[in-house]
This record gives sequence, structure tokens and C-alpha cells, in this order.
Amino acid sequence: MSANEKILEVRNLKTYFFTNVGVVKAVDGGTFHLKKGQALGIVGESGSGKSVTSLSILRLVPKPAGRIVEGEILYRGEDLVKKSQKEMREYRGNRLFMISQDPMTSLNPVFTIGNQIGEAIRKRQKLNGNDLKEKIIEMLKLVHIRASETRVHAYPHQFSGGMKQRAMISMALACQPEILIADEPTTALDVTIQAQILKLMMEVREQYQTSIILITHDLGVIARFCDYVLVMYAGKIVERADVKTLFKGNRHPYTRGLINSLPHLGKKQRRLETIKGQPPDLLNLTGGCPFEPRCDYSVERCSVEYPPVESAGKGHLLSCWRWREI
Amino acid sequence: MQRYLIKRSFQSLIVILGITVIVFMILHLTGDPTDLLLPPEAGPEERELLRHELGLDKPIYVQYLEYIKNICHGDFGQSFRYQTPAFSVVMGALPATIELTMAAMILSIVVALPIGIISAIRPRSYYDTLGMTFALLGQSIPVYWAGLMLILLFAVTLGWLPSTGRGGIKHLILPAVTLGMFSTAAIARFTRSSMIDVLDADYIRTARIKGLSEHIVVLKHAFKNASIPVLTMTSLQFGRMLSGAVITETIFSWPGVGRIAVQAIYNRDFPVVQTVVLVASVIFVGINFMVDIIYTYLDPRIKYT
Amino acid sequence: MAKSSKLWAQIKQAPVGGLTILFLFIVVALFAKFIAPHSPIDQDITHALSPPFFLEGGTWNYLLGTDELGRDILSRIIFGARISLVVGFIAVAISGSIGVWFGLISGYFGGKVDSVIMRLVDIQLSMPYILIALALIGALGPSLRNIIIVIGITSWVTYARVARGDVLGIKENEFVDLAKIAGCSTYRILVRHIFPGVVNSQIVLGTLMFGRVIIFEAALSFLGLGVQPPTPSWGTMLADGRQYLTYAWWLATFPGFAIMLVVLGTNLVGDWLRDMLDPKQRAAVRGKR
Amino acid sequence: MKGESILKVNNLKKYFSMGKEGIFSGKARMVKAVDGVDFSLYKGQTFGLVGESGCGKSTTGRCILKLYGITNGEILFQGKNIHSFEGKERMQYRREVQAVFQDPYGSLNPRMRIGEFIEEPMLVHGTFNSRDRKKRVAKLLGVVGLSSDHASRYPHEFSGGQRQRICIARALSLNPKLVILDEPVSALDVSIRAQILNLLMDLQEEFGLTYLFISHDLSVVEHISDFVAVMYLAKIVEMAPCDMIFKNPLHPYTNALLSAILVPDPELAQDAIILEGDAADPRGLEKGCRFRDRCFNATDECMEKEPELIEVEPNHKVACLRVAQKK
Repeated sequence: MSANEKILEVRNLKTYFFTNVGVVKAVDGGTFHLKKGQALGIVGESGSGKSVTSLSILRLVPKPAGRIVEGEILYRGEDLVKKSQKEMREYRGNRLFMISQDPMTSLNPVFTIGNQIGEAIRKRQKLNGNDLKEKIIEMLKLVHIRASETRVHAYPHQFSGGMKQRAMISMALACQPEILIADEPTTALDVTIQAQILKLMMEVREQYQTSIILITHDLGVIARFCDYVLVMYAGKIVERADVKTLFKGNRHPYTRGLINSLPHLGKKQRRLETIKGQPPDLLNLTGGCPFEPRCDYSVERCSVEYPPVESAGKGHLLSCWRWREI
Repeated sequence: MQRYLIKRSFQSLIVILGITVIVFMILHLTGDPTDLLLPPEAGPEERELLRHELGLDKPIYVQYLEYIKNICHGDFGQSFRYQTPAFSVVMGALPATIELTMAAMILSIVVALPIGIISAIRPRSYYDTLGMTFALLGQSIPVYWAGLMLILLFAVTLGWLPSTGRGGIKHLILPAVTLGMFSTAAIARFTRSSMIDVLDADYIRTARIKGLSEHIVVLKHAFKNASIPVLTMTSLQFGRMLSGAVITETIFSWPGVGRIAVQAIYNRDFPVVQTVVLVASVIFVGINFMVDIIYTYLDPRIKYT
Repeated sequence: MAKSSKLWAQIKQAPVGGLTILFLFIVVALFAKFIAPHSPIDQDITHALSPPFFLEGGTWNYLLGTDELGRDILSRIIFGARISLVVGFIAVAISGSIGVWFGLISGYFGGKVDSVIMRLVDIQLSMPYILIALALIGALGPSLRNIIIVIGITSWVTYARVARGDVLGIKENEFVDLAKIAGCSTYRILVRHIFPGVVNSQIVLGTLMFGRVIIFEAALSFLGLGVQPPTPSWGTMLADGRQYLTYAWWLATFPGFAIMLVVLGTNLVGDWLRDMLDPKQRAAVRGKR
Repeated sequence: MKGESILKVNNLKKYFSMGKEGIFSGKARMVKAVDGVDFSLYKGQTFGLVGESGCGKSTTGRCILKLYGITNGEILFQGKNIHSFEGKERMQYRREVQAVFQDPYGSLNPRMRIGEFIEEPMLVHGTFNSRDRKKRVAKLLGVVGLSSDHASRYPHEFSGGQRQRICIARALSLNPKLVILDEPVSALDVSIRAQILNLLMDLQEEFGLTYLFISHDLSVVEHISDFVAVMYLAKIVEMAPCDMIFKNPLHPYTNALLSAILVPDPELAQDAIILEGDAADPRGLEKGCRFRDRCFNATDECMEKEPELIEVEPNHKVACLRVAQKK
């Protein structure tokens, strides 16, 4: 098992939502891969398709509106798109796990924390009674929850947001997945708690060699946590690069605009650079580049034809007609 | 939890008091009972005398307080018609009504929950469409008509089941189905929609992410959450049933409190009417209180507030 | 643009059957005089208990047969629709306008006012409403006006509960705070900012309750304390027909069928309206009478 | 630097009652959302109020907006206690203090046209006649970067950023002196956030507005503020001019907050100060420093004595015993 092994390969993934108002192409041709032990970041704004990508990998796209219409999701060579929901159960919880956005709602309010972690443990080990309880306490200790002996019996509403997210991570640890997807794991948390959770996730990654897909809108989190980054806009991956290249040598106007629009601490500027216009309406996309109306570099061609994926360096891919001039 | 239960019992007490006020007021609205008790040719002196005897010449709040005092002593007044204590008239008929409502309720729950749950798991499937069509019909058919049609079909035409009276399971079937029809439909539809709501929740996704089997996801994780609003709704159905029993008992000549109450209204036998209303209300408040206790087991969030 | 196409998509899902039933019901009720083949009260003993046309002995003259006094059932059903329409419409209007205000006030002010109103609601829900209605009508006398009033004042709670729930949600919105900050009076906030938010669910509720009220009115008539003879009402017809169930089933069957059809129509239309206007409100209100 | 004070908050306290402890005991459970806060807003400047969720920053803003009554202390607007305002004075205050909130979806009444929404404050205050009001709505829409024919549309046609512009237009409609900005950009996408921040700063310059900018996001606060106060559990723990607080943070909590900001630059190696635990329950704090349980510098004294907010260097106030001793 080499360190560079690709454990997940997504090829030309298209996940659409068929609403009675029209078709929303939430993910429209996503191709990327994840290596063993890698931390892959997916960054984008609301509606960019980053969360749908993760749900597609788990095959949990909300039915009946959402559907994977095309593409392959290869986990160690097995195409997950072709699996039945029953077969997927062997992957979920064992090989794949996801921590979702809102720790407040992702735990079931009517069962104890211990009960919910226990379910994850029993998926791998058939433990019962005291053995199970001890294992649960051990799991809670791993994520630094104090007084875990009594907290086993607590209900989610007795936990703070940070503690709930820790409990979710302990569930992930119980499953020992190869791939951990974290969908905005810290967005709902305060900054000091965010720092705690990110640190914990780094520990997990180091200790268990877990590959992590981190989905966020926060470029700060990306810079801190990830090795490699995908930037999504309106269902398309517009640029991808290792994290240094992305921040220092990006060539896509959207990536650049996004990074420049952030206020920089300690660098007081009077005005921020902005991206003009409004986020795209996913129902009314034309065949061209979806960023075209907001782009300062756009030319006629941009509104007609979507640019092909081109390489701008080692591992640096992007889709823009004019990237060479940027 | 104690706080919660104390608060709820306090509220229940207020509700019962409020009911006594309303019953008392309706009683007064119905006019002078001396009209009923005395022969029409009775003179004004006789009338005054009776009014004094009955305490009707006292101020209204004194009358109310005496009324409450009497109730507390178990004295609900004499039935004008039967010339026995109204309370014992009502209590004598109560078992029949309880039998009927319990049968109808159990029937509703047993039928409605599976329909609601399965429809929610597979929305817009063949099963869902069928189940919900029946539920819609069940909510559209008036109880009295349903009763008559069932009698027409199973008693008159087919002769399988008796159409009137009480005794044994055979007698119970038609009235229970009649009374339970609306509730079955309502609970089934409500279960479906709360299950659909809950199945959308993030924690259900978490359960699926853990790779749990679908029946654990649905029956453990989803149903326990969905059962909380369903329980509320079901307990309200009890209130409806007590009203529905009035009609059902009339149709099937079921010897319960509902039929007694209707007769009492015809006969202007007010002590009986008010006793029925009070007893039925107290039962309903009691059921709601029990449901509150069940809540504390279903929803841990209540226990700690 | 997105919104209008969405609206169109929902309109396309309209329950044609339900709307047709309601439309026919209203037309029949309004133009009963012109539609009914016979007078609803004229008796013709020679034709008493004549069966509907499709049975042996039935005639085309009396499509749905006649009752024990030889009155045409179809005509009586047609005229009975008037009572149902009038009672349904006015009672819903009365109870809705009482209920919505209690709900608005209860939800918006909260605290003690809310507790008092909610206890009133509890009291109302705890009592067997049909007995209360019967007792009240018994006391006031069974006139159409009294029936409407009694139904109106005994069914306001559902509107109040739903409106209160809506208000509690709307109140959380920051536009309510912004209205206070702008200096709007409480009255203006209630009327301009809160009320429009509860209208949709009240319309949905009113539609569904319309059916409930028709059933309720017929139930009162069925129990003998509704609209008094000879005025034709569906409930009275059912009650009268009950005695003849064994050998003249049509007497009770057809008026009941009419009630069911109309209620089915309101339920279908109400469900559709709910999906369209008020997706949040679930079947919750259905069970609560 | 300071100029004319427009609003002064003195020892503001706001306790919320969380129901009675028992049915029969009269003692109410209190949550101290704001527990003795002092600060001043100066004309034409932006005062940043920063802290984590539940620290009382929004409650402070809402007290100033008179959405809540206050438990203790006073709020002086141009020298007058705002809670003593009645009738005309009250309406005057309502005219001069406006707000923009966090949620662009909840801020707009979905059943009111944009034009009506912006016009409403003027209508309520009886400023201008109907025609002039319409003109002003059109003008305001232009000021916030929208087009005047947006007035006849409903909110659902607008995106989050546009909605926030509409709220700003409404806030400006009465020519206010002070605008409370409660997390105005937190719910917006990154690419839209910068647009709104720029707009707010332009408007401040153009109309000489005073802002109270409430936010959890330190980098945004640093960008827009002249003066910053950091709140922790219902109290201000540090307060200083913006540059000073970011270049030389003194309170350990401010330090931890600053180090927890993730700079979008992978080359800047950061060693965050990781604070233990969650923010404490404000109900448990009877004595001592409210930050002591999470503080990496706490001593025994911190358990016993509550630090006062004192000026340790010109214009720089800190509530920390250890910092005060060092100085």
C-alpha cells in the first residue's frame, strides 16, 4: 500500500436535481481523486455543488429529486454509483464516514450520545453490555470529552456545539473509515472551538492515516488544513491545485477574486477588492462559463462555450479560456 | 421533569375549573329549571318557593361556589328524569362508552401507523397512493353516514353482524369501525407527514452514514422522533372520539353516556347533561396528562426543563 | 421568473375533481330554484317511497326516488345544498375571524395573555364539543342563525392554534424587529407585518374546515337539533331516512353521499392549497376538528 | 481622534428570566446576558463589538435599539437617557437610530414590495408626501447600488447580498445618525461580503454615519472599525483603538481569539493558542474572573477576585489581573 495510492477516484460526476421548476445541475462533471492520507479541500460558495459532491460519494443524494445521472465514483476500483443502497451500507460507516455541517441537528435528540456512538462501534465489533460501554467511553476520551463516564448517558441537548462535533468525530473514529468527509465541520462553531476541532481532526488524520475531504467556504480553514484544493463554482470544478499554488499561483479569475476579497489581518486597506454581480441562478445556466457574467476577463467566447480543463503546472488544472493571460 | 409535571397538573386543574364555569354558564343560559319541575299551572309563590329551595335566588357566584362544593362531594344533582343521582346514571353508562372508544382507538392506531409509516418510506409509490386515497376518503365520510352504510351492508343486506345493542365482540365491530374511521385516516395522514419530515432530518442522514440498516433507521431513529407529534395528535383524537361516540352510540343504540346525553338534552335533563360533559372532559384532561408523562420518556429534552 | 413558473407548476397540479365538485356544489346551491325538478317540500303521498330510476318501480320523474311523504329526494338534496353552503360559509367566517385574532394576540404578546388564551383553547378542546353545541342549541332554540353562531363559537380554537403557531414563527424574523426600530405601532406591526404571514394558512384551514362544518351541521340535524323541518337539510334527510333504512335505503344513502362528495372536494382543494400556499403546515390541523 | 460622543452606555445590565425555579418559589432563574458594560460611540466612527456566540454582544445592540428593556444602568443618546423617552422624543430616537441585521432572508417581509419596505419608516414618521417618498425610495435604491425599478418587486427575487443592500437602504431612509450593524455580512457568501463592507464604508463617509458593528469575525471587525471592544460572557474584557488591540492584544482571551483566526495563507505557519473547553455557563459565575477556567495564565487570585476593566495604557482598557499587575 503506497502512500500515493489513489483510494478514491471520481470521474465526470454529474448529479442533477429534477425539480418541478427545472433541472438544477448541482454537480456538473466533477473529476478528481483522493490519495491515502491526503487532506483534500473543496471550497466554494453556497450552491457551488460542494456538499452535493460529498453526498454523491456516500450515495445519499436527497431523493426523489436528486440523482447521479452520469459518472463513476471508484473506491479502490469499485464503482460506488453501481452499488445498491444495501451494498452501500457496507461502505458507509466502514470505509466512508461523514461529519456534517450542523452538529446541532446531526445527532438524534431522543437517544443518548452513548447509544449513538455504540451503534457505530457495533458495526465493526459485536460488543455488548459493559464491554460496549467501556469502548464508548474510550471513544469519548479519544476526542477529549471530559467526564466521559457520565457523558455516555447524556442526550445531545445537554452537549454544547463543540462537544457535539467531538461526539460526531468519535463516531467517525469508532468506524475507522478510510475516507472521512467533513462538510463545513466548523462553520456553526465559534472561532476558539473551531481551532479545537481542527486540531482534533489533524490528530485523527496523523494517527490513523485517514484521508479527509474537507468541504468549506472558508479559505482560512483550507489554508490551514488541506494539501490539495478544488475550487467549485456553479457545479463545476474551476480550478484545482496544491494548497500553496492555489493561494500564490492561482490562474482562475474566480479563485483570485475570492482570495483577494478577504480582509487581511494586519494589512489595513481602505477598500476590499470585490467580485462584481450576484451568485449564479443554477436554473438558468447557459452553455458557457457560469462565471462569465461576473468575470473581469470575460470575452465573447466565454458566454458560449465552457472552457476545457487544462494543465498549468504539475497537478494544477483549471478551466478558463484566458488563464494564460492572468 | 417534576417541574414540568407540576406545571402540567396545575394547568389541567385550571382547565377543569374553566370547564365547570362553562358548564355552569350553559346551565344558566338554558333558562329557569322551575319551568320544567313545576306544572305549568303553578303560581308565582310556588315558583319562588322552589327557587329558594334550589338556591336560585342567591347571587350567581354563590350559586357557582355551591355548585363546586357539591361536585367536590360527588353530588352532581338529581336526574330530573330518572329521579336518581345524575352521577350514578352517567357512571352506569360509562363502561360501555369506554369499551367503544378504546376499541375504536386501538383499531385506529393499529391500522393507521403501518399505513402512515410505509407511505412515508415510499412516497408516491403505488402503496402510498392507495393508502392516502383511503385516508382522504376516511376523512371525508361523515360518521353517521358511515354508520348507516355499514349497517345497511353488513347487518341489513349480508346479515353478518348485529346492528344494535351491546354484548360481545360481534356487537362491537361495526360501532368501533364507524367511530374509528376518521381517526384512522387522520392518524395515518399525520404519521406519514411527520415521518416524511423526520426522514429529512440531518440525524437520519447521520444514521445512514453510520451504515445502519434501513429498518433501524426508520423504526428506531425516525419513528421515535416522529411519534412525538403523532402522540399529540392522537391524544387530541380522543377528544374527537368522545364527541363521535355521541353519534355512534345513537346510531347503534349503544348504551353509553353519549346516548344518555342526547336523550338528556331532548328531555332537558340538565344535571345529566352537565355530568356527562364534566366526566368526559375530566377523562380527556386525564388522558392528556398521561400523554404528557409518556412524552417525558419519548423526548429527553422535556425531562430537564 | 422562477417564482411564476413555480406557481404555474403548482397550478397545473390542481385537483380538477375537487374543484369541479366544489364548483357544482356552489352553483347548485345558488341556483337551486332553477335546477331542482320538483319543489322540495311538496308532498305527494301517492308516490311515497318511490325508488330511484335504476331500480324496479323507479321513474325518471323522481331520479333518486322519493321519501316517506313523496317528496323528491333529488330536489331536496339540491335545496339542502343551500343550508350547507350558508352554514359552512358563515360559520367559517365567524370562527376564522375570532380565531385568527386570538391567535395573533396570543402569539405576538406571549406571556400572561398567551397563557390565558391557551387555557381557553384547552378548555374548549377538552369538552365534547358536540354535546356543548347540542346543549347550547337546545337552550337557544334550533334556528339556522343559532346553529351558525354555535358552530362559529365552538370551532375558533383551530384557527387560533394555527395562527398562534404561525405568529411564533414570524415573530422570530428580523423584519419584525426592524419594524419596531422604524417606529411602527404595535397595531401596524400586527396588521402589516404579521397578519399577511398567517393569511395563507388560514385560507387553507378555512377550506378544510368548510367541509368539517358541513359535517358538523348535518350531525346536529341528524341528532334532531339542527335545521327544522320542512326546510330540507342533508342531516335531517339522513335522520329521517334512517327509519326506512331496511326497505328504502335511498332515503339515507343519497344525502350522505352528497355530504361526502362535498367534503371530499374541500379536502382535495384544501390539500392542494396547502401544498401551494403553505407547505410548512402539515396535516396537523386535520385531526383537530 | 475621538470627537463628539453620540451614544454612551453606562454599566448596562440585561438579565433574562428563565422561568421560576419552582412553582411556589418566587425566585426566578436569571441569565446574565449583559453584566455591566460601558462604552461610548463617537460621531462618524465605527465601534466594533466582537465576541463569540452568547457573549452578549447582540443583546447589547438590542438594548440600544430599545428592543429589550434593561435591567440596570443607562444608555444615553446625545446626553439623554433613551429609556425615559416618551411620545415625540421616542419617535425622534426611532428616527435617528436604525439597524441592519444578520439574516438577509428574515430581515425582509416576504409579502411587502421592496419599495414599500424602504418607504415604511418614512411613512410611519410622516416624512414627505407620498410622491416625494417614492422619489426618495428610488434615490436610495441607487445609493445602495440597485436600480429604481426594483421597487415594485418582492423579496424572493433578490439574492442575499441584494437583500442586505435593501435593508441598508431602509436604514438610511430617515437619515439616521447611528446605525447598529449586527453581523451584517456573516450570512453572506465570501464574494458578496466584500461588496457590502465597501458599501457600508462608502456610506459612512458620505453621510457621516456612526456605526456600532457587532460581529464574531475579527478580520472583518479589524477592517471596518476605529475602536474595538472584545466581549466575553456578558462583559467587555478588552477595549482599545483598532490598531492597538490587533497589534498589541493584552487580554489572554483576545490573544487566543486572534491566534484562532485562520489566515488564508498556507505559508504563514500559525500556532494557535487552543483554549480548553467551552465558554462557561454564565450562571455558575459568582466570583473570580469569568475567563479563569479556560485561561492559560490563570492564578489562584483569578479564582477569587473579579478583574475590573482598567486603563493600562492610554485608551487601552483591559480586565485582567495579571495584565494589570505587569503594567
